[in-house]
Amino acid sequence: MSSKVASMRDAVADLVRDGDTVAIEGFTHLISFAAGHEIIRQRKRDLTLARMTPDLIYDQMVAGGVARKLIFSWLGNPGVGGLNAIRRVTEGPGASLEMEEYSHFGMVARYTAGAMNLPFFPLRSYFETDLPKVNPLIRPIDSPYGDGTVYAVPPLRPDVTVIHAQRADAEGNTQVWGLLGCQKEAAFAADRVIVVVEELVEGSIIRADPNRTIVPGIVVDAVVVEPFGAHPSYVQGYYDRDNRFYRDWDPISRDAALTDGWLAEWVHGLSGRAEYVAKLGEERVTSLRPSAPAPSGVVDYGEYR
Amino acid sequence: MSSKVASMRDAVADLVRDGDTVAIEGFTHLISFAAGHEIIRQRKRDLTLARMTPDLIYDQMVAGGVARKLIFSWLGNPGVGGLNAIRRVTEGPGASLEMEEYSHFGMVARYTAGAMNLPFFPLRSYFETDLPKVNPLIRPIDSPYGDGTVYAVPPLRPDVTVIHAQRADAEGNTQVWGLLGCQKEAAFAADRVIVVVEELVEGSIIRADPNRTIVPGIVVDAVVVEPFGAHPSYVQGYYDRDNRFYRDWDPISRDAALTDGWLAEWVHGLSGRAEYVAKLGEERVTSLRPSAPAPSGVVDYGEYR
Amino acid sequence: MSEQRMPAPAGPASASASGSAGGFSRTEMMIVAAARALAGQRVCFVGVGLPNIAVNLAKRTVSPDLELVYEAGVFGAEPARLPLSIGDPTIVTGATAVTSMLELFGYYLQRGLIDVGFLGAAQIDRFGNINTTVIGDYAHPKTRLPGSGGACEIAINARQVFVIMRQSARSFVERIDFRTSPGNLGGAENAARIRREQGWLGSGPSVVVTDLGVYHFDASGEMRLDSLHPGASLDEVRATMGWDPRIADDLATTPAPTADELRLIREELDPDGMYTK
Amino acid sequence: MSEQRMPAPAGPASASASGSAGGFSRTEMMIVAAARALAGQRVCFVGVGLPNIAVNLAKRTVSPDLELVYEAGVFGAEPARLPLSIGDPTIVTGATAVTSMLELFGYYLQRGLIDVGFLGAAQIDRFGNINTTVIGDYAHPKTRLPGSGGACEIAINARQVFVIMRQSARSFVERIDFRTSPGNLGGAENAARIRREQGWLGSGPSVVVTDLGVYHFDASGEMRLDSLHPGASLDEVRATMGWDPRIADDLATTPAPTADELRLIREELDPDGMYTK
Repeated sequence: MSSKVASMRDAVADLVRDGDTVAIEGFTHLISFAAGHEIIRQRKRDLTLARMTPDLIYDQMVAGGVARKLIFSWLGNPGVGGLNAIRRVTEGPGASLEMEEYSHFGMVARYTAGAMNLPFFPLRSYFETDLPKVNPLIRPIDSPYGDGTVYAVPPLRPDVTVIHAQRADAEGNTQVWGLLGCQKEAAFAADRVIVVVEELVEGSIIRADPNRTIVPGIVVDAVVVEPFGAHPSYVQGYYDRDNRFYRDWDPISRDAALTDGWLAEWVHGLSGRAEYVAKLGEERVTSLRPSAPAPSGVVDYGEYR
Repeated sequence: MSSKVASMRDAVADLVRDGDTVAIEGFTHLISFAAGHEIIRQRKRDLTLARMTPDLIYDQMVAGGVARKLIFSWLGNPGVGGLNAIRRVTEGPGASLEMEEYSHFGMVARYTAGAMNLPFFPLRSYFETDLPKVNPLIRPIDSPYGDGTVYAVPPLRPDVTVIHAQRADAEGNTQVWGLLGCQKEAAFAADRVIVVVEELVEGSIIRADPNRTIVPGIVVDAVVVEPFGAHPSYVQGYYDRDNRFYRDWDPISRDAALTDGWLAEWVHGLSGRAEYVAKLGEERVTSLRPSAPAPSGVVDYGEYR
Repeated sequence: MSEQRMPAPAGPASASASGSAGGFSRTEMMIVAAARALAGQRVCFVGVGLPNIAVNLAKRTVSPDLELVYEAGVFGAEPARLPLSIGDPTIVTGATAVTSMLELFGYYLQRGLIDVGFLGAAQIDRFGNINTTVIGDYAHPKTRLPGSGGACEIAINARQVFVIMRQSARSFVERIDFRTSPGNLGGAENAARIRREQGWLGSGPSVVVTDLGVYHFDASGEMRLDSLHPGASLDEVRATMGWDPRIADDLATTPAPTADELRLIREELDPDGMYTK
Repeated sequence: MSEQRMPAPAGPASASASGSAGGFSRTEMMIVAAARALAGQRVCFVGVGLPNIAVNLAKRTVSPDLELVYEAGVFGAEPARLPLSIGDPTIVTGATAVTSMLELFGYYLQRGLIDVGFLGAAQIDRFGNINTTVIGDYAHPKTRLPGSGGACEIAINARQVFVIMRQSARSFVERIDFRTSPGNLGGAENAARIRREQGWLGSGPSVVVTDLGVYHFDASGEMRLDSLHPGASLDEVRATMGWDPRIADDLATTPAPTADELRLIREELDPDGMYTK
């Protein structure tokens, strides 16, 4: 089986196409800012961006001009405020960005229906809310057992899903610990999958703990090794969430010119993530390392011959 | 938080009631024969027994007279043959055991609907098969997106689910590695849950690797510590499947008198699992240990203060 | 958004607030009152923002056995610090269980295992219906808010819903601009019928804690002021609500924050004042 | 159930079976032919019984990169021994991924990631429709068989279905007693339409390997004998089928098992003869 290891530049160039529906998933944890920046850098256009929480990465991508539409369930900078670049193109009469909105469970259910090749997924949300009125894809469905009505959401099948993970082998067998979000569902739902990892490991490391594998190589098209590729998001056991960055983004993103300047300096002005990390500086990087290790312990699978 | 640790005798006496729907789950792995034997020993009656694969444990329980009905998806002794005690009460004009039959995915979907409090779960199985004709609970449902019909199964909500696991803490926070089957879904779907473990561990062991937890104590009513409680089924890393037992059961179970004799000797004649293990003998037990350890490796969650 | 600190109040409030030391802000009072409302609760779903600090304070005071559930997929979190976001590595390390969000929303929340869902809101009406989606018209909003996140499903499936929010004429409104999360709908009778018919496991909104007081819901399903915070007046309450509020006959005064509560907020949970300034 | 061993055949079969040593049983021939059919396949869903040994033989011979998927929740199994059951600790240790059965059936099988589903059967008809549920009437069966297990969903969702079973007048029948797993239904045209309309990702049955020969499906969706095993005759084939079988114009003779294939079966995979005796 051949290696799928690729550079971020090649993976994005080969696998992300103008007009695609792209999901860079990861719920606060493991958000691939490195992939988002590369998509901006390569000036992809007319993308439909799907994410439960668009977060700063989609604020930057919308500011970078790659997006036509957002599919989401919570639009904000958690604990800080709004996503200001997105607000500029969604508020008032000049709103230009198309929006398709769900709740968190609705988005998870959409990915799950995609991952399971189901025509819909049922859930108890939405009844007596205004969400189905503004999103005609949220539809009522009667239980075939005569016990009432629930709502359904349709499958979400991204053209490309990007997930970040602690580690994978060269075939793309991928392991994650800490928050899992809906990364597994988003990956299985997609046509093409890019996995970005902190560390490339031997297959034997993966196979020593098969219960830890969340995505098998069979659904993965490219493995990109990009340490610190999730910053300012975080990677459990590797680095902390850079809350300072999340706070600093607020005043930058409130001003279109400052935002453009930031993109020029930190995205277009850099060749990739390695330069980004160098520019961030040793001190900042070091300050985000965990204060101490917290080892999982070992379990024994046993040899059975 | 108080300890839920109980003896098998007390757990079964308190939590399993005549007429209950009982699911002893575990797909080949982690089947709680100890709980099944205690239910026979306490002469529970009129149980509806749910399991994907009834396996020897339900053959024994049916022979022991505890069952009124089976809910299942595959009825056999894998690689050996049929379940003969069950065949005696399901074949021919004198069939007395009620049967409700699904496919594997249908059973998993039923537990999942129960675990998610959904009125139904959709799946692509059953179309153009005879299963919906003989099980009216398998019903067609139209996609609300106009793209065809799938089938639905109703939630399965056992009164009691019993799962076996490698380890839990005294509150019932339970960890499993190796085959997971549908134990998580069966536990979350149930009203009452008994967890049987090889080892009782401190909460700190559980919390060192939270991604390994499959069932939280909040849904668990009793924790029973019963080493070797899954024999002749197996526990990954602890002991092997006793294939000899599975083969030996075939001739025993073909003869009603031999079957009764076996139950008298190995169930009614013993006070519990400790005596069963002693009677099995040191040599048999030792022969089932893994030939060598196969450690998972350690991952680091990191301290974040 | 910095708030004026007020001196510890004189009179009954001060008497009951034993150990209250020096002044406290209205935001601090709100957080403390919300935390206290969690006494006796077992499993709490923690929302982003003010609920996050209130629930973490409760776990350190009135409810040490509280199981914190984060929608990110954590059950039994033991955060060593107060996270800025509700997804943070500190809620994972040392937690009891980490699951996919499918399982968290399906097997925990929709299954009915959450005793209290703790939400913030941008707009609320007298029946506890909540808007966190838009101010103004949906297609061309005046203000685009975050949207539901998990709020819609928490409102439907958590056994009880607690709300924490500052009150103002713009937030406590006669008619919310968008119903993101159902409360008591048009009244208790209607809400109870729909919850029963739909098989919802939740019983809807239970407590609303603001910077001025604590509300519960009366038999008609409408919000009723049961406790006024020290330093707040009924005139202030009326001036910051879009309807004429129901007020309990035996209106209480909220006991002021204790020294320990204030120390936990200021020194341990929010030393940078992200939540309280 | 022990079978008579036959001498290595003379003639063309023998010529092509280079390395074939001594005799082999019809069951061994069937397992070997089934394993060879997996050449070039990537992801195989392994059924209980004969499929289990055939797939494990393929991985050791024609298809070393084959990813073995077990419905118990294993992707990329590397079993160190041949398990008696399809759930066994040896399929877990060293595997690529272990998942819940919900995910295995939902995210892998129903999602269309399985190239070949390998099934056994008690009854099959000319269109590859399969019965593993009952012989006789469902309510009062003459013989109660295991039922679907995962077979129904494998038949619907795997890209192709391979079947391995001994043939007899009782198993190759004009009309199966119960349709557990759909094949080409009443014919290829009908089956293709239903598969398209229903959004099924599978294209149905592809290969049937018996103790007498190897069948594929022709344009009408009916089974056609393409290769006869050495030592088997067309008379035997006809005597063990409930319909008049279609036979390829260029009917081949199956190359006999090689010495290596026989050694793997006898010494490594099935030393106790659980599958072959």
